[in-house]
Amino acid sequence: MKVLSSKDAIEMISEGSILMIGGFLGCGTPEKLIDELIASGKKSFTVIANDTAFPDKGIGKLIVSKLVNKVIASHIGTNPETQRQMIEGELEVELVPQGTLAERVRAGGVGLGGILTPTGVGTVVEDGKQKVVIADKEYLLELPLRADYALLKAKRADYYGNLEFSLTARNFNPLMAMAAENVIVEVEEIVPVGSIPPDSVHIPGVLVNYVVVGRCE
Amino acid sequence: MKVLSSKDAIEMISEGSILMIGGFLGCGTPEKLIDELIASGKKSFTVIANDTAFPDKGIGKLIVSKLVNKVIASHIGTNPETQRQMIEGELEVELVPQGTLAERVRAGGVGLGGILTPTGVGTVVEDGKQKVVIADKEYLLELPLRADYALLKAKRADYYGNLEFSLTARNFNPLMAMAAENVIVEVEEIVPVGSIPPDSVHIPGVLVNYVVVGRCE
Amino acid sequence: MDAKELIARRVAQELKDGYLVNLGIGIPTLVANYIPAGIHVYFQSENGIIGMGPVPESGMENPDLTNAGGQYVTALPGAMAFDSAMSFGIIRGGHLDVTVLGGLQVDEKGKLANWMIPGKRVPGMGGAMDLVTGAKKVIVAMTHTAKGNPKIVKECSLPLTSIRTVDLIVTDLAVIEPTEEGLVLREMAPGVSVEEVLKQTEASLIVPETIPKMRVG
Amino acid sequence: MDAKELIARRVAQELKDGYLVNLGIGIPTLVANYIPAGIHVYFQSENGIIGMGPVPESGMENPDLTNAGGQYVTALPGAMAFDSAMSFGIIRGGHLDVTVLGGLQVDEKGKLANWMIPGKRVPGMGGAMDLVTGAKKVIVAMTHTAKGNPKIVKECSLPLTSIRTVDLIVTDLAVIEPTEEGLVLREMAPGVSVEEVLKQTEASLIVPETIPKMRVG
Repeated sequence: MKVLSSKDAIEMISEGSILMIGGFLGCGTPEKLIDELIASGKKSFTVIANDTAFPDKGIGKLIVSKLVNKVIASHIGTNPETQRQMIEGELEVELVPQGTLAERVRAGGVGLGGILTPTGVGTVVEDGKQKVVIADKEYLLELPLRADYALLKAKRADYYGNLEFSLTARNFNPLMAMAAENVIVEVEEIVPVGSIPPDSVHIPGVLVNYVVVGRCE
Repeated sequence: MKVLSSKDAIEMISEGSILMIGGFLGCGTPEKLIDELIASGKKSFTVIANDTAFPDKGIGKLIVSKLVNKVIASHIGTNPETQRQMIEGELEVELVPQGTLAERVRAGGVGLGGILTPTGVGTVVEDGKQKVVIADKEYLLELPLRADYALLKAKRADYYGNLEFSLTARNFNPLMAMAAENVIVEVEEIVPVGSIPPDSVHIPGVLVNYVVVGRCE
Repeated sequence: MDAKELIARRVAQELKDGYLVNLGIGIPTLVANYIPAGIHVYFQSENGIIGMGPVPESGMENPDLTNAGGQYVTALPGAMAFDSAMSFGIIRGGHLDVTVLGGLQVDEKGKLANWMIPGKRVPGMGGAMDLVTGAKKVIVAMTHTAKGNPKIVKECSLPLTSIRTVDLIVTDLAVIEPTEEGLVLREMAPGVSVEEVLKQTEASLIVPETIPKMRVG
Repeated sequence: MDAKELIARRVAQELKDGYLVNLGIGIPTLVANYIPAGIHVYFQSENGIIGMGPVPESGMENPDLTNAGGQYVTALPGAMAFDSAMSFGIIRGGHLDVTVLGGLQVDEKGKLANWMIPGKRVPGMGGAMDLVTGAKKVIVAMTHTAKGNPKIVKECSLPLTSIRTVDLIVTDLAVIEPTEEGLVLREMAPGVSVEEVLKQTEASLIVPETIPKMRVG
């Protein structure tokens, strides 16, 4: 794990990469990294996230700034700009049921080739997907998702990069920490090793590549 | 959640049921429930667990007492009695790679119809299993596991049944808490609601049916 | 009593002590205000918490603690936070006792459409498909008609949320239960006649000889 | 230096700063004693911990803290505990830098058999199949022969652990690397001749012109 400024962290990211971004309607989204990404002027990203938040918050700001070519999310209803760009053909949107999205990200992180779920069977979600019948019940085969970079938000990290999340700001963050080639985490503070008890660490530091301090830089 | 004596908890269990039992070589296994089950004289169980521990510890005692007809586990090497019964044809043993066992129990708990894994491809583990090819790579389709009862060990529960596990005694326990019809948990103490902070609860009390206090009854 | 309160009060009668409940946005959210006395239910919010409490007083908001609508909430003593895979593991694994959702249409077979209006409103399914597919009991809480048009129809013209038959439909006019034989008119709102319900319903209804008044606690 | 120490010392040279490492039972366990100076590696034990420390002093054992062999261990500052799905998610998801395992046989294609001897010893595969299939680098640490019989063979007669080619074989006689062209003799133990290695090896070996001495730190 290496501690970086948000500027240096965003510096590493190539245009057009696939980004996983943590957060649920902005709660648990790394706002400082988002702002830095917008400031960088890089674009053409694919974003995998639960939602596109609001026009003035979290991932919503990336959409408004037109940095995103494609979104894979479960919900875009709180951001009219996402809908507008989608309807105008400026933005490709793949809608995925939220539980399936969580399992697909998890599958990408834990090395599964796919998972079988009944969610989406008999709906538009099944279009183009393989179906598997087990004990007379139909399931959709859903494939793993992985990203080039995960941009995450945690409450705090220790000097090893061990992460602790807080309340509903946890959401997709720990899942994404396992599913990206490069994991960049914005934290509120860095604490000495041993400060977070072993049973309270949510993601081990060995999975974290870079930590950016979001509040007191 | 209801607090019971170990005797009343074991009373509920029918002979021949499928039991998931937490623990890794005895660490994180509910010893009091195991002893009570042996005392009950009930038998013909199917046991799903990581291993069969040692002859004088944890699940090993159930094997020695000949209460088990079938074991689904990743490892039986530390218990010579398991091997003896298997070779003599007294005990059926299904060996499952440990990571696959964890995913199968998890799948049973979270409603997946199955998962695809490369583990076991090209080995004896693939016998009788469906293979799925995705992007030219072969995977085994592994099916979920569920049980009638989960016999688990946690460090402590609050009055709602919220569970907190400790260190490596966690292992399969939280996964099994989601994959059984009836969840019976042996804890060292019961603490007031609110004593375990929201981010430290590992399994919510609403998934726990019965709690048995293992130390100070 | 206005239509929304009537619906919410009636739905609340379906909740039992110890239930784990997920309330959708809109009318379903109001159900929390009418929990019958002496009953303790646990509210899950799919963004990652069980034990969600009411909106905090001004100045007491925690940016890491929001509901599935992105609003600040509180956590009650005994609450538990978790990631999105665990949250939907609870939902999809059959651990959620009741989900209450709004509806755009329900058809004669009890199938629900509630997540999009093609060409008009495509917010994404969020967790709706997982909730309807995975919960033990699905209750649809909605007004009986929209702009004078029936929402209980012969066949859904809008995209389905799931092929799973919902368990109960509660509207401002009636309580309707989907059964093998068809939709059964179970209860009538105060002051509403069978004729009026039939007139406002496109689907065929099975009308028993006696139909009690809606139980609103 | 005895054979086991030699092997362990040589394997330790493969470890780099920041690596996440899993050591199997037997010779691999010894590797922890010879980590090169100035290098910090993290040890994972598949029963659910990263940051495992040495065996505790007598009287300091914690029943909730054991290694994958069931022995009491300690946790270093910055350690993290997790459940079995997370533990194998780390292993199977490609997050483990190195796994060091014992071997019964390795064949000319670099495939490993290390988990059972049919009709004789059937301990179960435990985590071995997951480790060999999922780790970034697989090192087999074993004596070159067993009771005078070569363990590096033309084709494994024992059941395979995985179809994945291992990355390095370290024995008391040599370091051998499986490549596309075959097994390459990379290093020789002190005082061992090429002739002796060839004699003790059933598989064909590719013998480069110069073969350095084994690096043992």
